[in-house]
Amino acid sequence: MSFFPYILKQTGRNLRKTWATQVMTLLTVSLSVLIFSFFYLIHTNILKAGARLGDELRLIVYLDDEVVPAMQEQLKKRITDFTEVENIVFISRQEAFTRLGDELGNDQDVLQDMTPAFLPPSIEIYPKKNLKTLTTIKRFSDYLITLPGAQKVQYGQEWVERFGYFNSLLRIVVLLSAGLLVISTVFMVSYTIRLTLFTRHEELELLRLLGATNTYIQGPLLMEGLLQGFMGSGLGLLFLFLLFSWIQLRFSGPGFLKLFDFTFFPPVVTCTILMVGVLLCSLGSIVSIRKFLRV
Amino acid sequence: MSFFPYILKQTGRNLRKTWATQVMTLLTVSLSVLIFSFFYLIHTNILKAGARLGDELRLIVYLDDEVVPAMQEQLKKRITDFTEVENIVFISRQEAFTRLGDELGNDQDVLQDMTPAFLPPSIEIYPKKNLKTLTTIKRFSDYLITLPGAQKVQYGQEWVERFGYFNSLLRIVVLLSAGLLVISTVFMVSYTIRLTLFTRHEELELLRLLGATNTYIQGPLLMEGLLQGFMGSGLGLLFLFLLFSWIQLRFSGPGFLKLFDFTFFPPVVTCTILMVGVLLCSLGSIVSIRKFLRV
Amino acid sequence: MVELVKVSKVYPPDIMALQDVSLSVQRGEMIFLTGMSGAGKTTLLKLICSLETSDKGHVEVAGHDLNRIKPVVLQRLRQKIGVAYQDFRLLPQQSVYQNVAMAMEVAYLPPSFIRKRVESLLDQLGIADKVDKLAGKISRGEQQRVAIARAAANSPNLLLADEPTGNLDATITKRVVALLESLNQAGTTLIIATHDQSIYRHTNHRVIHMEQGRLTEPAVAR
Amino acid sequence: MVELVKVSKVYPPDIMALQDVSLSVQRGEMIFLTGMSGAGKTTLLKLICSLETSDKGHVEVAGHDLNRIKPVVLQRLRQKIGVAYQDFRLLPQQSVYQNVAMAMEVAYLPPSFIRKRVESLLDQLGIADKVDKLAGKISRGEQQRVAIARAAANSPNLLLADEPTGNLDATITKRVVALLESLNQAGTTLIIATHDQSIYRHTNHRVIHMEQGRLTEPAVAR
Ligand SMILES: Nc1ncnc2c1ncn2[C@@H]1O[C@H](COP(=O)(O)OP(=O)(O)OP(=O)(O)O)[C@@H](O)[C@H]1O
Ligand SMILES: Nc1ncnc2c1ncn2[C@@H]1O[C@H](COP(=O)(O)OP(=O)(O)OP(=O)(O)O)[C@@H](O)[C@H]1O
Ligand SMILES: [Mg+2]
Ligand SMILES: [Mg+2]
Repeated sequence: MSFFPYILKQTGRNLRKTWATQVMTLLTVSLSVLIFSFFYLIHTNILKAGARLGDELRLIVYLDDEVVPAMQEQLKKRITDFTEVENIVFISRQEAFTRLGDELGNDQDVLQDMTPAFLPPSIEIYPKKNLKTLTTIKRFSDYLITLPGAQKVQYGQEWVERFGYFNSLLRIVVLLSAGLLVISTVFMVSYTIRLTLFTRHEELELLRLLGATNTYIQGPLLMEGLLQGFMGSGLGLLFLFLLFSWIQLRFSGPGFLKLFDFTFFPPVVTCTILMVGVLLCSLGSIVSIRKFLRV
Repeated sequence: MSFFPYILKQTGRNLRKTWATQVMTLLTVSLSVLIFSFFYLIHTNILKAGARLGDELRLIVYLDDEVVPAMQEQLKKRITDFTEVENIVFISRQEAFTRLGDELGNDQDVLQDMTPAFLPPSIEIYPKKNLKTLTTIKRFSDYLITLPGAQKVQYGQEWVERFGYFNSLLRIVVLLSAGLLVISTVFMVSYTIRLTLFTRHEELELLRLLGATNTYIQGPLLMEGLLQGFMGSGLGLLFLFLLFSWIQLRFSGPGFLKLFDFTFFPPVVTCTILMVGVLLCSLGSIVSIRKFLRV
Repeated sequence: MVELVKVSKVYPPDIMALQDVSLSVQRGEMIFLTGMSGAGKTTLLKLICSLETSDKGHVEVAGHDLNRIKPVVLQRLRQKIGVAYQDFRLLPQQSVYQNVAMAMEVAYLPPSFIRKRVESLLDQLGIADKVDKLAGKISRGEQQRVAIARAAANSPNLLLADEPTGNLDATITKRVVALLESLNQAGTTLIIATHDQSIYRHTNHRVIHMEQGRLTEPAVAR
Repeated sequence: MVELVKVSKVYPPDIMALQDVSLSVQRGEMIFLTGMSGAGKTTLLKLICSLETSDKGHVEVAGHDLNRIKPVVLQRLRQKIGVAYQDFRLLPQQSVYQNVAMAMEVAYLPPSFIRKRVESLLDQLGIADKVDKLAGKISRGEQQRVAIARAAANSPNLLLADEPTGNLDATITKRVVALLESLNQAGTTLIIATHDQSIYRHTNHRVIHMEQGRLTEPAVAR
């Protein structure tokens, strides 16, 4: 009889014989995958949200005097000397005044007796997306104050700082927990597989004594590892998707969606996670099996 | 010979005989405790940080006209009719003007030609700490606009909203992951204990056949569970403390500490976690043991 | 000491291991149980030490009805029934000493007494030099003697030995029989299931023969 | 078939299980290995099927030096050596059929052939009715026969039987001996370690006696 049907038959038999342990292992694997991918999902979404929030960041340089168009080019050059920026807008006294009027809305009448003169002209600078960390923004602001005629640089320091700290704290949390969880996943999977093998120690030993070839012994175990990895990861991802859908359904207030365009993994990432799960389990099997193959 | 020394002797012997499994169990327990307490620590610290940030929240009601002291009492009453507040401050035109001057700093000269008249008077309201959720703040703001003479209510809507969403998202993450982790902890601990007992199935069965009393069989196992729980939780908490110290050392910039007074659990909580760990493990042992005690 | 009245035992789904077995063993008796492989000898012994329960009939040991015995009483009773199982049931990861001592430790006997007793037993069975070896790392015949030593350790009132000499040569078989005889002299009731004709051929003890779950010779007193 | 030249085996730390054992077994021979419990019979058989390795000396089986054999060759060789272990080494959670069939499945024999072979063997040993029972749920003597059936299943060139009748009564012992004899007639080389005088007392095959790790009778051809 040929080799392949034997492997399949043997695998099927093993799965049936030890289904309780199999289910346990499956649950462990899927739980681990679920936990890990859950954090990974959160992490990617936070990165995206951070990018969005950063879009609205601008630095305002208040100036002594109106900038004449000739000067504008020179200032632009000096600014871009420091770093590439997304956009630079010059605001004159008049523009600032109009804007204040718009902001005051119904209160516009308080501006009635005013001339635009009391508001300083300014430059609004929208930095590039790569300029995200607090320190770089601070350094940029320190640089901007040295521009000729610059009075003051403002960028919502307090809130940006707060958000930045918050964001980086969150990232630390996510990364640390992901690290913890990868460790525990690998640990648990290899532990479980080792224990499974331990309970089947006698069978493997006997097969060895009966002169079974390595492929005969390893084949079914590897198949099992593959199946475990595939089904475990699949289940984990399925659970994650259900959890994700639930979160979306439960917390998709308009404000929430505005801030967080909470999305699932793209198919490529899903497949990668699946493959990694399969690989980890197979690897775990192989490593553990090797111990029993000293003929 | 009396009963107690036997139990201790037996426990010591078991621990020595099966030290590999014991170490595995210990690591599993401590990893679970570590993961859980890690999230719990983050969670408590975020709650605290949220409370701090909320401290600085204020609502500003811009008014048509200066409030005469007689009116102040009435307005205060109307405000506190809606909800208790921490503090209410009345800002006159003059005060607002002075403040703007302070804020402009070196640019003060732009105010030279101005009279305080162009700035509206306002009421600043510092809400109580329990008024934290966005919806309540919004409702409060909607109420404030109905005050006589109120022109506009402002409370840094955009940022407060953002921070609120962010905060609640984070809380969901922490809660969900804590949930996931409690499940996996309980699952893993009971699974590990069951497997440990499974490998010692023969011994327990034999003791039963030799007529050992229940206490003789259960005693050492219970002791083991207790020790495992104690040492596992202890180790987990120790790791957490090391991790915590590392984070504090690594990320304790002044801005960070300002926002997050990142603190460890108070001793009571530490003890509680330890106790719960011990309890869980003992319970796991007992439940699993019971299966082997059908005489 | 042992009373069986019309006892039947069915292993699910359909294996009639014992059929209407009635047997009475007096205190201090020594009887041999023989019969083909699969006749039901082990099953009979398992009923007596309540490792299995009967489906029909009455099993009484030392005055206790085993179908209605309380757990605590059963534990006490078992401490005074020594069993040398056919598959030994040793703990391979523990030392020979530990395996034998176990039977006495569950009765909370003092360690010094246990030490002496174990050494004397192992000596009588010729495996004194194996006392500190792991039970899984000695020869099969040596394991069998450890199993016998454990059964005899706690000076039981009733000793059940299931094929106690299957892995032993003639010389050691004689030592084992001598040990069992001496226990019997000291008052222990013995039931020995065996295939080894050499140990029961010339005996003046009662020999009971089983066939397909039934006793074929009437159980006469010696 | 089997060549041992001055073979010694020490179990750590200090147990001299075999000392300078030299033995030559011709193809088609049937020899009995006797000796006290602990003499080293099992150890000798373990060396031959390379379950243990010798510390000194030369072990050759079917032309292969076992100290220098490649894993792949050893696997092939093992498929053609049947061993009935003293402790059976059955898988209690699998059926009797599965236990016996295993020995042939590892050689990728066709299922229909396996079925026939298993049934014929179990029938010869009188346990045809236990074919679908779990190996852990039959009597000890039945288990022993399953172990023998598995050893004989793949029509081995060399069959090692370690105490094959320890749990069997006289009648069934005869059937087992008959089976072994018939295998020998068909060309299988047999080495049988046993305490049971009844199976070697009147034989005209070679009988080898061991004592404390040494062969005491010179190994003469029959
Ligand atoms: N746990 C079990 N489950 C099902 N059937 C069993 C079990 N144990 C034994 N049997 C069957 O019950 C019958 C009697 O078995 P028992 O072990 O009592 O025989 P025995 O006389 O001790 O035989 P041996 O001399 O081979 O040990 C046999 O047919 C056996 O297959
Ligand atoms: N795995 C082992 N580790 C250490 N010592 C062992 C091991 N197996 C056997 N021995 C020792 O080696 C010696 C020979 O053992 P072996 O099993 O070969 O004896 P045997 O002739 O088969 O005895 P029996 O008839 O009791 O089966 C004995 O003293 C035994 O205690
Ligand atoms: Mg039996
Ligand atoms: Mg042996």
